[in-house]
Amino acid sequence: MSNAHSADSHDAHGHDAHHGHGDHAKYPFLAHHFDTPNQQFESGKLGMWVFLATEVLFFGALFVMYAIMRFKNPEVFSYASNYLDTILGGINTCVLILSSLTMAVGVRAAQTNKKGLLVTCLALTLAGAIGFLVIKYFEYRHKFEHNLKWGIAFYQPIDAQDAETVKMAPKPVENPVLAIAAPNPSAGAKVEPIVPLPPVDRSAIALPKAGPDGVATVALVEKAQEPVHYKPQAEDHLLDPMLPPQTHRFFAIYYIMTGLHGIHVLIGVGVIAWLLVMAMRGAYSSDYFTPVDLVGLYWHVVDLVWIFLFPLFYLIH
Amino acid sequence: MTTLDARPTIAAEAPDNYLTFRRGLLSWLFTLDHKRIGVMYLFAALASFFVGGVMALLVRTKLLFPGEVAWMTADQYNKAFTLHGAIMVFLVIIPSIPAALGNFVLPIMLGAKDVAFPRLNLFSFYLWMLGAICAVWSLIAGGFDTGWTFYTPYSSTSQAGGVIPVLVGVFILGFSSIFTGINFVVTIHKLRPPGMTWFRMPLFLWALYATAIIQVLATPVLGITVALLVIERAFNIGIFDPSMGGDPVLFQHFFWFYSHPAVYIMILPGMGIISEIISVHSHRHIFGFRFIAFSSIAIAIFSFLVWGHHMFTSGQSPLMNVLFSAITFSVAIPSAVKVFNWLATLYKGSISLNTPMLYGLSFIFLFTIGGLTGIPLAVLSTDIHLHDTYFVVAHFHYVMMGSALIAMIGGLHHWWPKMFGVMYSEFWGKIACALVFVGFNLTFFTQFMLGSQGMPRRYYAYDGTSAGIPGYVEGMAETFRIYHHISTGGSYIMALGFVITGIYLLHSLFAGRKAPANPWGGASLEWQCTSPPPHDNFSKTPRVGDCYDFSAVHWDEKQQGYVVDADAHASSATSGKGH
Amino acid sequence: MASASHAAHSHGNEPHPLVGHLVPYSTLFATGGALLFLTVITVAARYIDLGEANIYLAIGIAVVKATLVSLFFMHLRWDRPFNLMVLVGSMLFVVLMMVFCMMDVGQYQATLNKGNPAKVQTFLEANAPYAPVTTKK
Amino acid sequence: MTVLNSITSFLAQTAADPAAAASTSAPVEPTSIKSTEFWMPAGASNFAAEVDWVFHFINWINVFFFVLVVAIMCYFVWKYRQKGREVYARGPNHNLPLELGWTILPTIIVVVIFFMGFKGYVSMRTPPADAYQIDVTAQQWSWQFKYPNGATSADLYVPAGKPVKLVMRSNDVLHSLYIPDFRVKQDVVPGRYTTLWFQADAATGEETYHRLFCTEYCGKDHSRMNQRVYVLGEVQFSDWVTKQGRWLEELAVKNPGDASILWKVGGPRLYGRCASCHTIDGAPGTGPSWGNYDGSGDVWDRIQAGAVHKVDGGKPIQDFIGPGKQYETPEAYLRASILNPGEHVVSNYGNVMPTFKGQLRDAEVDVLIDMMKNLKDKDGKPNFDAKGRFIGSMGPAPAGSE
Repeated sequence: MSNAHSADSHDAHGHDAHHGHGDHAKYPFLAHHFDTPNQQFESGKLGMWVFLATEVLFFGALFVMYAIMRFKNPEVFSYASNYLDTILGGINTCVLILSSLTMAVGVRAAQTNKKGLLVTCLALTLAGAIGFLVIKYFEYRHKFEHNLKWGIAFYQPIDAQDAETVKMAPKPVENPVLAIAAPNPSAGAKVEPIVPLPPVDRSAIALPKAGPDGVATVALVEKAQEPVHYKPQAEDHLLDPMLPPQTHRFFAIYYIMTGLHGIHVLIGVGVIAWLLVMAMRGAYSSDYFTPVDLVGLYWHVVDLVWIFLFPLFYLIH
Repeated sequence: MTTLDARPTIAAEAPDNYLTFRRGLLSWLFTLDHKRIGVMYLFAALASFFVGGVMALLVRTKLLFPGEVAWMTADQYNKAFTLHGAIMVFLVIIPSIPAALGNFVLPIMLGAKDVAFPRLNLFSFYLWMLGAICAVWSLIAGGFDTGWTFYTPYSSTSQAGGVIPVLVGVFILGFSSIFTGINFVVTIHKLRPPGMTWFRMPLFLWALYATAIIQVLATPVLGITVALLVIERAFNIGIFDPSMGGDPVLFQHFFWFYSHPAVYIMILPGMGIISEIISVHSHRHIFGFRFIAFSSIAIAIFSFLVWGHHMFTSGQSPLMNVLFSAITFSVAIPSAVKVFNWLATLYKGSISLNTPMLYGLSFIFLFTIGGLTGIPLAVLSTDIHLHDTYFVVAHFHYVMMGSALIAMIGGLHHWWPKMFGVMYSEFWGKIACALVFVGFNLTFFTQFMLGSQGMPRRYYAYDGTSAGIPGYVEGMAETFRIYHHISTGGSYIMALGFVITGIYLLHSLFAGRKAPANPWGGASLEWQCTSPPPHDNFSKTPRVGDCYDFSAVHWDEKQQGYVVDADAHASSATSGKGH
Repeated sequence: MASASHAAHSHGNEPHPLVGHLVPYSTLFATGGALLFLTVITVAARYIDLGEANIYLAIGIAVVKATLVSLFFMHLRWDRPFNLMVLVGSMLFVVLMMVFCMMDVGQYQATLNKGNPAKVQTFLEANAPYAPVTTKK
Repeated sequence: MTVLNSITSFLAQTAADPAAAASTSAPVEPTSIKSTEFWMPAGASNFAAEVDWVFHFINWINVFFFVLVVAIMCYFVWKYRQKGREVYARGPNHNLPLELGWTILPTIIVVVIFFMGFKGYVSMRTPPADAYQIDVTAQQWSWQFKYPNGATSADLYVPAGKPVKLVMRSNDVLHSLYIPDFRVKQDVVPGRYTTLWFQADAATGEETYHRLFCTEYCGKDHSRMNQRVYVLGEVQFSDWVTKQGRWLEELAVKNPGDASILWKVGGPRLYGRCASCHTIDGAPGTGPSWGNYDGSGDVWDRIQAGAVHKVDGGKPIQDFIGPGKQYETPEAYLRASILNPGEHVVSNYGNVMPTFKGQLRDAEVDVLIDMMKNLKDKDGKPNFDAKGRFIGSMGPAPAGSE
């Protein structure tokens, strides 16, 4: 394979040997350290692919994180994905796919000197990218309104009235702060019996089924796993009897992964806009369209990532 | 830097070289010339090396005293060793060889005019600068005491103010390293002139290629890991922090998935340099080219399969411990192969003990120790005892510093004449090398005994009885103090050696004898262009021969250097000898 | 330059690029259509109960879509094999990382805490003791 | 709890109690067990012998190869030193059999070595079913060892000749329990349990001890987080563990009517666990001193005064103490800040104190609170010295203080 390569770059040399530096005169876009347009194009393309490889690992690590979290709390994922809006997610998927398509068409337009078509395609792609972000914004806002957030915020009462509801009940007695019936030591004669470790603690240690803070009881886990078409109400998730522990971690990974993808879309908006301007200035032709091609590759990868994100978050049965 | 241009010698005899091609500070800051970028990387990395070294000396000096000292609290000590580790790893060792020496040498060795993406190259240098600035920022923000490994949950809860800044810095430095890697991969694939086949490429380039693969594939994972850690620390979302349901062992998996391969980002280019130095200075064809070349690639691939051996005691499951321990040994083999090949290269050579060669031989000595002491750490039952003790510290200093950094300095001496067109003082070079060698062994060999005797690493004090403070380890002074004293003494000797090196190298810049094009008698392409090289490396596409075939290299009294008979060299190579 | 020559032969009437490869419109739109169709399928599949199989089906469809995109939109079908190798190789490393991490977590999962983490529990006890989730220790 | 404090409080009690002093072993400072060889510390567990053997085996292989490489290197460098300037040196470019040889030979060696280590490791990871279980809790920066009968200690006491299994958890960050002489080490991970086991056959008695370290970096006082390991004979151990479980009760039983004995004798002993962060003489520390550190009096005075004791960045504590407020009494507040320190954090101090919920029994918390109340006697002389020893008037000699 490697030899195929070197061989190839050689015949590039050989092929253009007769008009060696002529290329630089003939092709103004040819950088000084490249011999032929093909070498330059191939280099750019390989560079982009290697960069995409880093992107794959960048997101890949997050997918690993996702897999492990879901593996640890399957009930959380199957429960919490009910809060995500499948319709909006589906629309977004289609938007991205279409913008990917227009991008691909745009590349062909550039290759075939169709300036008008190129500009149109880039504009459409740009529109798709922005549309995606707008829809995402509405999704996020809906969740924020209902405190479907990361970390502790997830457990905060949504409003004063909700706070009242959850405040009503007496605090559980095992809360140490309240168990303040302090036995007065001055009654020195009263000897506490030696307390053996509480049985639950012992069992927890003997067979490591439970962590330091106990486990979700089987019943609840099963309950949480069964919502076939169960649709929880986002606004009072705190009062939902089926809310499994550690649900906040689902939203943590959800915001991180979709957020990082969103950032990539944002970058895409930037570069595509730049392409659009350059294209209108007529910078690209069948001789020189490398930037369009490379941005195209980047944009398709953004699409690829979403193709995986969508089922993994929105389509959990 | 600009002062260089004032030097008459160069200006007179080499009207156009990359130093004099354009003048003024801006011509450096906005240069796209890989050589100038390499030089800027070099001096930046050396500056960071100085800072990291000072931190190391502070730490060692503290350890002269077994108990508490007034001038350095436990907190300051923790911050000092953390800073030392972070700077040395992220700012010095990782960029020094690929980004500094590699940037300078790779295109010339390859016979290319420049790297594939000069702008990207400059950009990655400024990313590096940004990362360095973040490190400074973190110091202003109160420093960071997490250890360079940033283990959660301590790193996500530590009171120190500089944790997030330094993590941001690491993130940025990661991308600087990624872009360098991309550049090298593409350059080596696409910019080889006719005749430069894969098996005529110098082994340094093979090493850089293997390194680039790791940089490209592993570094993104570090990026995402520190990003997650920043988020965890800022919003406490429960990815890594158990108090919110996270899993600290998972952080270690993510961290070491990058940081173990990163160890080879540090050592592989060093091995490449040593292959060059050993072969050139013993004026003898490298022995077993293909074995060395492929062992580099093998190491690069295996390095992704063994990260778990950093976690034998971390709560990783026994099954994975056994698995990782077994795979780890697969990395030992290629390293051993390289050492044997270097030895065989010496056989029947014509060895001249120049300063670079001295560093090369020290590398073999130190790397052998570093490699062999890795074995008890890869073996499960013994690692349980040795893990997180000074034994580990000694081991990775032998590999990271005794090997990677010594190779870097060796390479610096090897290519210094090429970079700046001047010769440094061989006399002082040998003295400094000897000091560094002796000092290094005094410093770190003692730490093997410290560790196997059970002294844990990252300990501010190792004997409390003298200090009379509750809690400190007791009754260990008699066991450990002597070792710590030898170690600290050695570190001072080593520091002296480095200071001398710095002095005579700087001196040579201004008053050094003009260097011939080929002072050592190398046969690879960089020795066939003038010293310093012209702005665009080669006026005409160079004729490529076997870069380890010295039959066409001859001594030239007039130049006080060697000359390569290009035609004879190219033809002797095409005559199918060797490989 | 197999690709360039290939380009030269197809669509001779159009100006063909100096480098790279031309993909006919038909291919592009066919790919786009297939992608949209598969999206509908995968959404539909969510509402059919296949138990364990659901996730594998979803991922399978995603993989098919990804292949389509990379082969036709990203020209990999006609591109240098090395670029394909770069993409596949990087994915292999992700798989490697996932396999090793999952194996480990799978081993020690039993010792992990599945209830409310300490901070959450404290917070709930203080601020929302009525929330059912507090009982799930 | 830190070592010297346990000792000093122990001395304080015996000094105050001749009977006890006579009854217990002479208060000599125990000495650590020294290493007898160059590489490894003294071996004192069932694993030591094998680990050492593997280590030395590898070591000698290493020495052999190292000497080989360096000798060959030096010899070549001398033999083939450059003579003259004409450089071209002919030599073999490669030699397949040779190269295969030195690829395969090391492979075989390391495979052998791997299996040796593997064997040892498996036995380390499989504790016998009948192992004596001790629960370990690690937190910044102290260890607590809890025995099946509820007894707790800061130093580790284990029965000789009996497999011991440590079940470990952490309250805050990563720690690692390491006993060099036993060749065992295991990280302590918050959010889950980790275990390790060993069997120490040679009893050390209470005169000598093995060292126990924290080897996972855990912050400021990482290097202070180490304790002693005492290996006691069967009988001695069971005596010790029973006494340890009941010491407070015994103290109360043996001194009916004199409640002050509890904080006079028991207080210093419990205070040992607080000593690494809270000084008692007003000197600065990781946490607010019990003593008078800002001119506003001892901890009890400050809380009584209410206004001067500020929490959560400036709120006076009196906002929280009093009928109908969060805490009915100051005692309640003190109790809460031991069991749930994060609730209100004293101004100018970080929220670093771990909870002692489940580690101190109610009675023990009360003793600590009483100690805080009685830092000074009625005429203002300090009752305790800087190390927490009781120096006030003991009154009638207390019985049963060890």
